[in-house]
Amino acid sequence: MPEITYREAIKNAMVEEMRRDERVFLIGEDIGTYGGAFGVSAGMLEEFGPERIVETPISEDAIIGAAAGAAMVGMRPIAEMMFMDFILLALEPLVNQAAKARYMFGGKATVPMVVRMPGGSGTGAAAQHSQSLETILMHIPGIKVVAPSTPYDAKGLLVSSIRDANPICFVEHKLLYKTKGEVPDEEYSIPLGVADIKREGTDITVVASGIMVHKSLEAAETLAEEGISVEVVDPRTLRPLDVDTISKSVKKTGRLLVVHEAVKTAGWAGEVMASVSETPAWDYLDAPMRRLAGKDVPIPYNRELELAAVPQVEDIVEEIRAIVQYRY
Amino acid sequence: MPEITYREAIKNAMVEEMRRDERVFLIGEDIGTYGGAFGVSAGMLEEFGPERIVETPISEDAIIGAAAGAAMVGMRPIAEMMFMDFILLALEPLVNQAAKARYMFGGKATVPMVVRMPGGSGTGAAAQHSQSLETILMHIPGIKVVAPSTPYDAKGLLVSSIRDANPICFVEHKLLYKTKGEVPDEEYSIPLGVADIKREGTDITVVASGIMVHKSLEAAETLAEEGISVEVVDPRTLRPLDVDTISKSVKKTGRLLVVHEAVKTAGWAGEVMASVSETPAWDYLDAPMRRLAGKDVPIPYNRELELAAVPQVEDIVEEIRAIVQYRY
Amino acid sequence: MRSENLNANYDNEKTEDVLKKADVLGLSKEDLIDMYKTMIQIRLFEEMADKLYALGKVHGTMHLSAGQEGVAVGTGTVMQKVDYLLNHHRGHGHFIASGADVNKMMAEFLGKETGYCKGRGGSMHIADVEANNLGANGIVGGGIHLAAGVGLAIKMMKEPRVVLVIFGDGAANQGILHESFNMSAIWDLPVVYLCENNHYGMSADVTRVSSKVPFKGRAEAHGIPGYFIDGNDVLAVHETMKEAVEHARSGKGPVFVETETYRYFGHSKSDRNLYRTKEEIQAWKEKDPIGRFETLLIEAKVLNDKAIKEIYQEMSQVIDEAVAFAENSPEPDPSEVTEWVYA
Amino acid sequence: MRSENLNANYDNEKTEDVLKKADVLGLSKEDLIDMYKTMIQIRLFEEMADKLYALGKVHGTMHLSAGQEGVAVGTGTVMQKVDYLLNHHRGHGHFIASGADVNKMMAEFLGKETGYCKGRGGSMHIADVEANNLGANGIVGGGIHLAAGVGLAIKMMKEPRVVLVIFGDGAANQGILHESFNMSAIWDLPVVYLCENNHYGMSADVTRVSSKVPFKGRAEAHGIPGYFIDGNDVLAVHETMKEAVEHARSGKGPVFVETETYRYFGHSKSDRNLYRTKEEIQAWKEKDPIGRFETLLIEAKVLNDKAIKEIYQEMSQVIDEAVAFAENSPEPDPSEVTEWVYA
Ligand SMILES: Cc1ncc(C[n+]2csc(CCOP(=O)(O)OP(=O)(O)O)c2C)c(N)n1
Ligand SMILES: Cc1ncc(C[n+]2csc(CCOP(=O)(O)OP(=O)(O)O)c2C)c(N)n1
Ligand SMILES: [Mg+2]
Ligand SMILES: [Mg+2]
Repeated sequence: MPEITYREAIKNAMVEEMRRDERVFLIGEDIGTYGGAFGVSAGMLEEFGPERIVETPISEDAIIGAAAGAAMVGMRPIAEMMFMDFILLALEPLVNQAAKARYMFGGKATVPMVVRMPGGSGTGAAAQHSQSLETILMHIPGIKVVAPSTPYDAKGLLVSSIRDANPICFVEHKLLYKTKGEVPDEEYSIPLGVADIKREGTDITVVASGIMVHKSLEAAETLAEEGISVEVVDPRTLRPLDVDTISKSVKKTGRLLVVHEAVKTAGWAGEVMASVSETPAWDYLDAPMRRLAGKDVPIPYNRELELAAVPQVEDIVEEIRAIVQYRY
Repeated sequence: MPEITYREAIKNAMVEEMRRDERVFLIGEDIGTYGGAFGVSAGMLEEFGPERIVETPISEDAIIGAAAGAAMVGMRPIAEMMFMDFILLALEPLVNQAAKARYMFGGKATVPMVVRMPGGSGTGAAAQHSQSLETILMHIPGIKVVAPSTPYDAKGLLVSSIRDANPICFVEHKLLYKTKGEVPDEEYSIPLGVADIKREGTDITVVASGIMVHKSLEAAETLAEEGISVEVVDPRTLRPLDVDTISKSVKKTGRLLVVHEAVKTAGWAGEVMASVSETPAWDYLDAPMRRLAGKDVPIPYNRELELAAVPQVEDIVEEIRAIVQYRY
Repeated sequence: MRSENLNANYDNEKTEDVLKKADVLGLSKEDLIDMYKTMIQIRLFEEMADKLYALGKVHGTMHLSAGQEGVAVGTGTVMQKVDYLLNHHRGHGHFIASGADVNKMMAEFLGKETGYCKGRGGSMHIADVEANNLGANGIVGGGIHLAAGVGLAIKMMKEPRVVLVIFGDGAANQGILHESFNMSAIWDLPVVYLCENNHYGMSADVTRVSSKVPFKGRAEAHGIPGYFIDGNDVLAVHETMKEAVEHARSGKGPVFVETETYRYFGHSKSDRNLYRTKEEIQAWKEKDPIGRFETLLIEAKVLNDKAIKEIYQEMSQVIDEAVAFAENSPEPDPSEVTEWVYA
Repeated sequence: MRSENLNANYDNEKTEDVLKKADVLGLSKEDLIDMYKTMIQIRLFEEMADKLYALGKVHGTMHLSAGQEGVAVGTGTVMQKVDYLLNHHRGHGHFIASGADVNKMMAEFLGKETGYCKGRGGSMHIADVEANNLGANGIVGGGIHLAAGVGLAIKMMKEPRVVLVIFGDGAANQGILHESFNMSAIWDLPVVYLCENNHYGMSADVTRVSSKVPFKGRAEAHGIPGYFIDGNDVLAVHETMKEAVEHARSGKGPVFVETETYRYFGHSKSDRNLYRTKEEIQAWKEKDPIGRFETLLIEAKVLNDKAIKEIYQEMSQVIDEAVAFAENSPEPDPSEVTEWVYA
């Protein structure tokens, strides 16, 4: 299989779906000639023209509202928020309108739209351009939240998201854009709501998403040398969450660590832990369920502070060691 | 002590603080002659005049932005969102500006503001006027979240909130406005971050907030007849959360149920459970920690559906019974 | 700086004018009678809604449009079935004028399974997506961004449709109006913005909370043609909306119509009417859109007392039947509370 | 519908005019030289920032204002210490023109503990609240609502201050502008809105994404006086801002000033300049605000080549010292990462 970047995988999914279905279009800021702030849509204007690569004014509220309106009457917009932080300007149409229309109208509306949003820290963009806000989106009934960690997953999940009939928040991590991985040339899709075991292990289950999958895999590598066998589960979609796969894993390993970059307080680690409590896996726990998350701070600018604000490989290693050593 | 309503308690806190400190002012929609949608500020225009009861256009984004701007230069605004749902129109200034200014500026700004917001279902106002969005606000470093359940707490906590130097989200439950309770005539305040044990018990700890405190107390009453002794802990402030009081209680009872009206998925029950996992109370658990929360739906209009969408007393009773009966 | 007073030009129409005007507008006598009927239907619907509420049969809030029938009917008679409608919270009149089924409306209002939204939405969220009615909205200004998207979709699909988005004077201060105006202007979208300026938000006098009224200058600042008209003159509304809709339908881009009108009932059920005087309400009742139209039709001999009485009877029956339909309809099944969250 | 082309009136000022004009404005020769110096300081700061970035010494993004010095200095020389400043992402020039310490700016830019924000903010969040500088902003339009609140606070405190809020042409399409305009207009708040129209958002040509330029019509639609001027004429900016600030300070309410200008560097570091031509950039460099002012000052014999050389040397030294200060400053201590979240 050819290796491509995460960025290319996302672009390819959009290009292929736009060729397949003329209702699909892109809407967002600077997505045309500029190719988007992270270059994801570079070149698409040439193929699809300004009618389908709809470059907007800086008006996030109207971008998401317009996407929702177009979706309600049969189009399939993919909206790009230049940074995930900006979805805070557009939660009214997303949460009050798009997410609720179907239910409020007694099942008589569908709002098939995807909102792509690059999240996370690591680029020195500071507090207003580095947030990981996926937990907020997960808390909204009617919305699905997707967060791929590899090029393969990104493409397969984006294809499913575009074909899905619901509003989808598609969370991309900025630091992943340049990462590479194998992606088949043929068409494929990955169903939403199915977790992927990125590494098998027997001593502890680490649930991690996005960039934290890679950090957890690195940590697992280190720990393997110490004889600790780590299973890394990547939920891939955060809502719906594949509790089944997670709980099976926990049943097997008896230990759970959830790792996310989003700040700790009220972050989605709590959701994973609460969900596991609701399954038979609870009885198999040999140690308290734990979480490792972003510190409860806005992301700072300075490089070292920025690194200190979110979990790093060594933090994961240490946390796992502590959990494995835990004795009642 | 005289009995007054929750509504009066909130109003009295505002009136007294405005008399004490001329930097305090009210800003919001229809808060003058109309007295606010729930009548909380009725009569305040007469005492303080339009300079300090600042009635605004329907512009939530600018209301919160203006409150933040005024706070940054030394005023102490109390902003009213007519319904909690509307904070979704104003998360940009709240989250990107007010919550982060201090940190981004290296500790050199303070943003002392209170945002009052009536949340919750029960009035037949349907999906866009009934949300319980406190979990979203809890997830933002820089913000404190307060959610009183009684007139006494409402007044004491609002006084502290107004005097606090940070952005505070003060969550009021619509159904509580008419409830009555004893409130002293003398000035008092309740520190933020301190939970209150609303009923002592030995078999299970129920953590509940707002309207759910009352439902949990009712459930406890019923269960007492069956010989089940329920301890009801009201965190009063959700951020900072008084984990200490909660974990002590769980250590004592060995069981935990979190009850909230907010929808279940990614709701704050997970935060309570994750926090307890991080304390020694974990070792004392005799049953899985559980949560009872709003169903994962937008709030429906129909009365029966609306009731079915959020936890009711019988649901709490049943859930507690199941937990107490749990055997490993 | 308060705005100047708002005042559309309230003509005393002449008898001859009404038939001539109708003729020019392509409206037959039957059309005029139909318009009158629909206005009565709306008025009676609202009065019944108020009554049902007083009787404790309604759980939840509602926003009644009695007094604003001129805008609803003047507009409804212009719109086509292919056109999309984004309505606002005070939306009963527009739904009826666009041909909605009052049985399903009343059933929704009572939260019944047979309602437009199976009782999930209520008065504030009535919708009928199949019929291009994209819903009332509980968020003030909540249809304004959606409208840009619907307009964009219409343009992409190259269809001769328009989208009509309705909102109040209060909503005109939401920032989203600015964003939507700008978007629909730069892309020449077929969006018809209809502002029902009824002088008040919930309690806020439009001149106290708005920098400048009429609002049409805000549209014009985006190069969007704006109209400000007497909303209590049903024919004037019809005429202007016709022009506006044609403009949008022909690909010339968005258009803004502001109609001056007034609501008789309180804002919603929590309203104690402290912010306006009885005299003011009375003065507006003298400019009642139904009364004015009725007088014209009588003078033009299109209607007489007997015909009017019959119309009232007929419309009362329609409303009574709607109530009966709604009351006899089943409640939703609470076990289905989690359905229809996802498609 | 695209906007018309944007084009402020670029006069070829006459020599005599500059001294006369300065005199009318109450500016001495020394003042003119100071203005020139500050413009050079800004230009050199931006060029140094670019260089440091290229050298890999900066982690993070930045937005350089080279080319827009006329707006910064024309404005900075009008504002008083008591006035509040809400700046935007492209804010270096305005900070320098308002008297900020370039050492602390440079240190912040390099993320050092000695920076204005102790390295927590970076270029996009420089602030100095004690000095009434309420910060640059990473959110496009993120100061516009704050401005209404600062204006309200000033009014409540009954002080003769104003708040200046700066934003770009891109920000002018954010809905919050509409809300803020309306609020400051109805309450007559002392808010001075300064729009730096540099023809582009990130890559979007202002005429493609804006319904109508210049934007002043949007302010006027709220009854707010609007100006549209040549931002590359530092004296014109000074003159207009003086008038505008006086208007706001005297209690007459908000005012809007739009300045046409141009940025030379890319939008930020990810910019490959695909959306504009080299020729266009070159043409604007011929209208350079520094070059034009310099020519005038030379012709008026306020400056000569030698003096100019000395100024460049002096300013270079200031910038070099700032870099040295920043580079020799300590990094923040990662163990303090959780400080200053709460007061
Ligand atoms: C975003 C938002 N803010 C506030 C409200 C509460 N509210 C409902 S209707 C209303 C007044 C609306 O005034 P207007 O737009 O003039 O419509 P009218 O009620 O006069 O028909 C208000 C403040 C709301 N529903 N949504
Ligand atoms: C709310 C928001 N949307 C988008 C961005 C990304 N962004 C940063 S600057 C910029 C362009 C701003 O253009 P303008 O206001 O004209 O300022 P200029 O950069 O030209 O000085 C964009 C799109 C942002 N920071 N915030
Ligand atoms: Mg109104
Ligand atoms: Mg610009």
